[in-house]
Amino acid sequence: MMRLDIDMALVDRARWAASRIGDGIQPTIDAYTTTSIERCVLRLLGVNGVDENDVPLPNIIVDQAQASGLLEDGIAYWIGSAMLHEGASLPEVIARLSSGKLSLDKVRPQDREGVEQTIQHEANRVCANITQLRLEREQLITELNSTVPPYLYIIVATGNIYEDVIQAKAAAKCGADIIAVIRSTGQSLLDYVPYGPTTEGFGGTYATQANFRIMREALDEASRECGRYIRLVNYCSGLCMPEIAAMGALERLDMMLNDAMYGILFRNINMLRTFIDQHFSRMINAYAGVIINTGEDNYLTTADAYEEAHTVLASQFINEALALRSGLEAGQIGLGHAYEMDPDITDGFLYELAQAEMARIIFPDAPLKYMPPTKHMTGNIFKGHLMDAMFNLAGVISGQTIQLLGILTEHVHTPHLQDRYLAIENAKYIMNNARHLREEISYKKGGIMEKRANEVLAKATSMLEQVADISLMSAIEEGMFASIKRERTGGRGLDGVIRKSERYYNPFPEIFMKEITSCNFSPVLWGDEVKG
Amino acid sequence: MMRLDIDMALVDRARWAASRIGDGIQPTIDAYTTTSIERCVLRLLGVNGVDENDVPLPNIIVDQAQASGLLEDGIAYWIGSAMLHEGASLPEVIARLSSGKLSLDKVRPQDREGVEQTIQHEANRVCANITQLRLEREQLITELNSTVPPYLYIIVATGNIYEDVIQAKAAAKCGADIIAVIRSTGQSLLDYVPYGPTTEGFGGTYATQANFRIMREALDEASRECGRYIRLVNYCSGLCMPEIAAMGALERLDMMLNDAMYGILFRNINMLRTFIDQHFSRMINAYAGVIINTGEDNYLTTADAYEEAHTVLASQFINEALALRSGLEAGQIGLGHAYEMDPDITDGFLYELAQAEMARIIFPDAPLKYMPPTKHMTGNIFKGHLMDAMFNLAGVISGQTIQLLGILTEHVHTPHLQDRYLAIENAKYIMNNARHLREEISYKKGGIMEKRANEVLAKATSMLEQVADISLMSAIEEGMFASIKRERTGGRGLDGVIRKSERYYNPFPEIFMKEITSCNFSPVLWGDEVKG
Amino acid sequence: MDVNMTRIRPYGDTLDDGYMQLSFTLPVPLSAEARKAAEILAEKMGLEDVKVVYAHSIADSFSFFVVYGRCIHSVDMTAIDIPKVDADFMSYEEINEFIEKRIGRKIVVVAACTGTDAHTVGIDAIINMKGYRGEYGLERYPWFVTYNLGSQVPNEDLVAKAIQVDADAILVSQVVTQRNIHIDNLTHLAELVEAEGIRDRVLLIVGGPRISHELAIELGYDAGFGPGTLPSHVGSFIAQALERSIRNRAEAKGAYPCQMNP
Amino acid sequence: MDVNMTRIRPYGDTLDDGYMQLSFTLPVPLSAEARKAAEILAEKMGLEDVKVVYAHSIADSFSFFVVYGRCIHSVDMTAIDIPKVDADFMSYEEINEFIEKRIGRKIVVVAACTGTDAHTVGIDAIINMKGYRGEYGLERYPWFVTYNLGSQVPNEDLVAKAIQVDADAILVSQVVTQRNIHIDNLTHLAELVEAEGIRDRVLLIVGGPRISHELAIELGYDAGFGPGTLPSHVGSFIAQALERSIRNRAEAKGAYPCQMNP
Ligand code: B12
Ligand code: B12
Ligand SMILES: Cc1ncc(COP(=O)(O)O)c(C=O)c1O
Ligand SMILES: Cc1ncc(COP(=O)(O)O)c(C=O)c1O
Repeated sequence: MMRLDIDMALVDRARWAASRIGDGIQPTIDAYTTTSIERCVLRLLGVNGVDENDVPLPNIIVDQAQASGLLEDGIAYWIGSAMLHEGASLPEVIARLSSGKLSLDKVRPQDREGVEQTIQHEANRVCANITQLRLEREQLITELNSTVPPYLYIIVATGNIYEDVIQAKAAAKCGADIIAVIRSTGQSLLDYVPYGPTTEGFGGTYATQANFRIMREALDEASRECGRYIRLVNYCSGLCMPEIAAMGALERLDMMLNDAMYGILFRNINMLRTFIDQHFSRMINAYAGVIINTGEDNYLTTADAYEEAHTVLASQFINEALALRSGLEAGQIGLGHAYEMDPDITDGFLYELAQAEMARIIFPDAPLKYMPPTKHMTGNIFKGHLMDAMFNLAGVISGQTIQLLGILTEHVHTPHLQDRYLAIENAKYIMNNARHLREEISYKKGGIMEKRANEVLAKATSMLEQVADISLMSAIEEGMFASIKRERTGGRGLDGVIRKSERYYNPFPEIFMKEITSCNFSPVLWGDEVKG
Repeated sequence: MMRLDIDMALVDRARWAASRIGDGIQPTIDAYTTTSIERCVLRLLGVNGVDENDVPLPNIIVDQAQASGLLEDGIAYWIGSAMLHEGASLPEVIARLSSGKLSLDKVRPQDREGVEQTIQHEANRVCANITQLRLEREQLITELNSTVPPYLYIIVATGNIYEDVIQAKAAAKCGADIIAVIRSTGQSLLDYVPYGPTTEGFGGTYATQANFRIMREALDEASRECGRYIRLVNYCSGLCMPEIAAMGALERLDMMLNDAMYGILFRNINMLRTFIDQHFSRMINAYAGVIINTGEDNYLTTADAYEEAHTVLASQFINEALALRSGLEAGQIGLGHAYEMDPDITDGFLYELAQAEMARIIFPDAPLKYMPPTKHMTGNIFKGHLMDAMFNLAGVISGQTIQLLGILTEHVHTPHLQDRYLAIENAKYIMNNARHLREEISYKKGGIMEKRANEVLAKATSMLEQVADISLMSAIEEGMFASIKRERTGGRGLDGVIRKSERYYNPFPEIFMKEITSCNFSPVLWGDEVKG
Repeated sequence: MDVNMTRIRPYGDTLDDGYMQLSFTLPVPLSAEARKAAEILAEKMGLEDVKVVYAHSIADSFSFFVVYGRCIHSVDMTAIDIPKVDADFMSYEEINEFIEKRIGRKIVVVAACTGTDAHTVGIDAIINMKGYRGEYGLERYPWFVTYNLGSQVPNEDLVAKAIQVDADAILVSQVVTQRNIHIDNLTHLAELVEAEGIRDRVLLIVGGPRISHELAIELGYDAGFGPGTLPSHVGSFIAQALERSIRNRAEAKGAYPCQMNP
Repeated sequence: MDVNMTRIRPYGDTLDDGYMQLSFTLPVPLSAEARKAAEILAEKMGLEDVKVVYAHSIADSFSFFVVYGRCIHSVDMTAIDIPKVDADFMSYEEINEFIEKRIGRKIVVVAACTGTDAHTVGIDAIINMKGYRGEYGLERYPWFVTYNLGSQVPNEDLVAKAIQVDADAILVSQVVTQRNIHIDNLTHLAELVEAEGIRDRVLLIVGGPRISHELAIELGYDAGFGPGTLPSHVGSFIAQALERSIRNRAEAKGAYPCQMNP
């Protein structure tokens, strides 16, 4: 029996419109590459490190290649050529490029077939590595995971990776299932990924491969101590989406904040750049068995959650359509939504619950990620704690998968140790005390909630159909999302978008998509309990 | 449609058993009077004040009468005789008795009919007074009341009536609908009522007529300022039940804690004394349009709320049966229950909600009084605040009438000003945010809640049938309530129980019951909103 | 209630009882000694009758405490003298009328959230059409011309814009306050304005959840606005302050006519 | 984490940052001055970087505040030396065996909630059959004989009962602590026991939610038990303390044989 009577014909229409939106943008995505994708290819092939000015080697090599007009062929093509040309192994070529002994513009372009053969081999090795890590995760999950959803997701944000480790382990011991290391302010606008362990982030900690590794190790330790697999999350977002996806794949991150439009709308990153980058980054996530978390909550930090609820739903449909096109399984698409209505709305809890139930019904296999109240949190930590409790109640009643815990000091500071403890205590108390309420209640036919859900659905559907008609990029130009207008040629990062040449070569999409679309890929994302 | 499918045949059986219990005890009640009833008669007739040793005049006169063996005839008979004998007015006789110029044992017993005529007249005047106050309340309610239930009930307990006034007014301004002045520890065991305004209570403030008046005046003022009729509650309990009922009637209190068995079980007051006193005190409450609050929550402060839930229900049935026998309308019988389960029970919220819904269904017209978590409150004020929120949610979902607000510092101290503000904020937020959830949801047939409710009902029914078979007093002797055994001749106050003589006279029961049972008595207890 | 304003103390349930609630975490495992440490700490802060009412171990190496006690300190309210925004609050209509009649031209304001701060909701609430809590933003006022530059704007750009459009007021929003970044950023902005030599021509106004007028004055601003500010509050201040400064400048002109015609 | 035990400070999210949370009410109407007063008060308590993050008017004449700040005080944990209940905790079986083997006779205890206190749940948890948190109460122990007198028992009655049954231990519970009534009542009980000349024959034990062993010792008791006490804790202490005192008395006898046969 359906918990809320949702108009499924409308759902089909909305999904169809989203699919048309995806089809509309896909040819454009396929026609281009970006500097960040090419840097990512380098990273996957083993390029790492920084020069004496702390400039990452992938940037140095790709910038040179771009300056020499080589990038349209794909960096892989030129690396392959260099290997053949120099008769050297990949590590050797990388070493020579890194030390400046070799420059790609000095390399003679080689026969495409030969290049493919050479690089393919290397790419397969890297991919086998990633598969190995995925299997490692799956084994740990099968071995350890024993809690039931909603999974408790908690953030750490000290700016110092070593302090973060202390906070993260403490949170795990208190009962957190998922740890997100919040990223330093402004990193999304950097067109490179910082290097090495960092201790001086601002409002968050830099996303670096070393930091990923340090935290993953700490959480593996915590997982064993707690007898629960503790998941690690970071931000696969901003100008370096693909590279961060690669870093995550190589360091066994479990989830990634990764939204198709967030960068465009909220960080003023060029739309072309974003659409191209998100596609490739999502292929990596798909292949690595990573769950993505989309960022629909962001709409509600500026817009009113009651009035603009349909934009969240519309964005969920678009994120789903694009994610499927990158090979993500339904179970990997952690669509976002948020509990952000003004707490003083009469029956506000009913509207929130309606929205949450609706998302659950429309995206039955998605590990929905539910974001807590933030905007209406004030310095009244006591009322804030109650708002978080009602959010937790809505989460357990509507059967959310990932519950990002609200923190009573949301208005005040990034969470202190005790704030996190109280947040976890809150969630555990509420979710245990009302554990099976979901199975116990049903909603009134034609009641407040059903009406509300169908209204939101109808609005989202007509919005999606409009977007499909004029194309996604035009819709964004017209300010149809979050009332924010972005020009096609505006925003940061357009200079990193390059039209592919005929001989463009990148070995990874093929490998990723082959494995993904073959039946034997279906990553173990949670333990058995989720189904139960 | 019934919200929970409760076995109504069992409900009928339980109610029938409770009625048999009432019938069993009633002849005993009718055969006796008590010193406190006679003191109450004196108070109603206008005797007030204390002697130089602070001994209240009603006590002095009744003690003398008892010593002289006059009490079996009823103090009214002797007062009447004195009036006739002395040829004096009631005030004169009182003045002479008070000043010691007249002693009742010196009075010659007069013809019963003459006495009746004389006293009847005076009694009618007093009763007209009380009726007047009742109408005054009804008018204020009609004029002012505009909130909807659950009504927010808050306690003040400074020990000083003047501080209490500050706290009570502040609470009213924050949104409280009902103010209870908690009584000083140990007052229930005093066999007299203290006199005058008091400032030195302990864990609460003495219940005196002056204190009643001071607080009622303050709340009338607050009512006007807030545009809401603010109700006043005190304790009609302990060795002076009838007198306090009279004081409340004369000072326009709106509610009274008044339980048929509380004194026996929890204060070790003699059972005969208690049953007799509760009956007369309830007649006064009925006539004054006062809502009584029974004390079933007390069972759960010592017993486990999950295991002993049926004892609460059983007691509710008994309190109802006895209350109806005193002329209380269903709408005046504020049966108590409580949210006292261990917060760490899985699905505890479902069990609490089942209990609350069950009470609502079984006693559809009772203004149920719902007591908050107390026993499992710890010094963790943050978790405590959440427990209170879940209690508030259960209250609004199950449609309780009177919600005694939980306080986050329950484990720590009697409420501070800010604790009360936070408690009211908590209730207002939850109840507004989930205002119509009650109408929106229904419960699973044969689900956890329905099963639980019917189990509790079945246990209560069989308990009541057992009690009815052996009689209430024997059941108490056998420890069937709260696992506490009390002997028929044990406990305090048996020395104040007197078998009535043939010529026993008390004008009030007849007046009260006549008016009550006539159709035109149906006090306005709430505004129109309650029905809605 | 007979409150002595020179010795205000916290109120629990009786005047001057001093009751307050504390919560904090100590980086030590929970033990009787840790509890005692919590008690001693509260005593050092000037609490009497300290009750550690809750103690809970967090992850074995931290201990969380909830504490109640009576504070022995008091505050002399009569000695508190803090600067207040110098304006009579007017309504939308009144503000427009005031500007029309007393200034006679449109007021130009530039606004931004500067530095690394990307929290635009606050400044948007003041500036944008849509406004806040049912009130229109300044953009909607016929007698205001507004430029809202958005988020993460360099202070330099904001000042340049102000010069370019000859702004009467610069409005800056600062929400992130970690490690006092807002203080640094606001100081930097004030210095820039000074360096550009436009300080006497513009009103310098700051707002944000942790901003007080007192802080703004300390930092050399003309006004500071905290949580709950409405567009009309800001509009009233700008109109009145501008009128005052125009008047002052005119008077100054009158006083030194020779300077005007050298 | 490199914690300096001689200078423990509160922990927010970095070692020694000193962060703590306060809430309190001032008996003044809400105003900018009242906010400032809250800030000053927190500063007087030794907080730096004080943030008044929430201020709310209660009934026009009170103001409620939530405050965060960094505490400058620290505590020397190495200097804390508080008395601890001197016993190795044993299980039900171990306690019974201990008494059987080392004392060889049943231990007699009398218990009550004395004075005006009517909160029996705590003492019942320790004494009654049913026990607490899955543990039996002392009544259930074959090697204990218990008398639980219930609530609101006059101290005199408790002591009289102890003498009458020749008790080895007196257990008193105190829950209500308003105006320190428990201190008065416990002092009174200790004096009575002294006056009756049985102090050296009985263990005097107190418990309750606000009782610490430290406080108990100060008041002249042998032990104090706080929240979360289990019957076996108390049983262990009584058995071991009694065994010690019997041994001491025996040794004392041995040491002064002449005194025994004067
Ligand atoms: C919405 C929000 C966001 C949105 C912002 C969207 C947007 N376009 O603004 C998003 C999701 C992008 C975001 C991101 C981040 N945020 Co943020 N965010 C919030 C949140 C939830 C609400 C802020 C808000 O909109 N308030 C509502 C407005 C109306 O209130 P206001 O700003 O106080 O404005 C009023 C007054 O102050 C005044 N006012 C404000 N400005 C001005 C200016 C003038 C001239 C005048 C006159 C008046 C005025 O008038 C307004 C109306 O009354 C707060 C938490 C909270 N509940 O407060 C955290 C919060 C502000 N964020 C925080 C942080 C740390 C971040 C991040 C750095 C986290 C990260 N590492 O990724 C990022 C990066 C952002 C950045 N670079 O600055 C912290 C700041 C901690 C601190 N004190 O330093 C907070 C407190 C959350 C937390 N507890 O960690 N955030
Ligand atoms: C249940 C209860 C009642 C019940 C008591 C029933 C009963 N038969 O005991 C009733 C409803 C009757 C009641 C009444 C009152 N109560 Co009351 N009550 C409570 C409540 C909710 C729980 C107490 C409890 O049972 N705790 C559970 C037990 C197991 O814990 P415990 O007592 O700490 O015991 C453990 C340890 O301390 C230790 N221990 C305890 N005693 C002993 C003794 C020995 C020898 C040993 C070794 C160990 C030991 O072992 C136990 C197990 O671990 C508390 C609030 C709260 N949540 O704490 C208020 C509370 C204690 N009550 C309070 C008050 C003020 C009253 C009244 C005075 C109110 C009034 N004016 O009417 C009355 C009068 C009672 C009186 N004369 O004493 C206040 C006390 C404030 C203070 N600190 O002074 C409290 C804190 C509530 C409040 N915030 O106002 N109460
Ligand atoms: C999808 C996504 N990416 C990134 C971020 C973080 O912001 P920034 O762009 O500052 O890293 C968010 C914020 O919530 C997000 O939702
Ligand atoms: C019916 C009833 N009377 C009285 C009281 C108060 O206790 P006391 O007997 O100490 O006045 C209660 C306590 O909750 C109660 O429920």
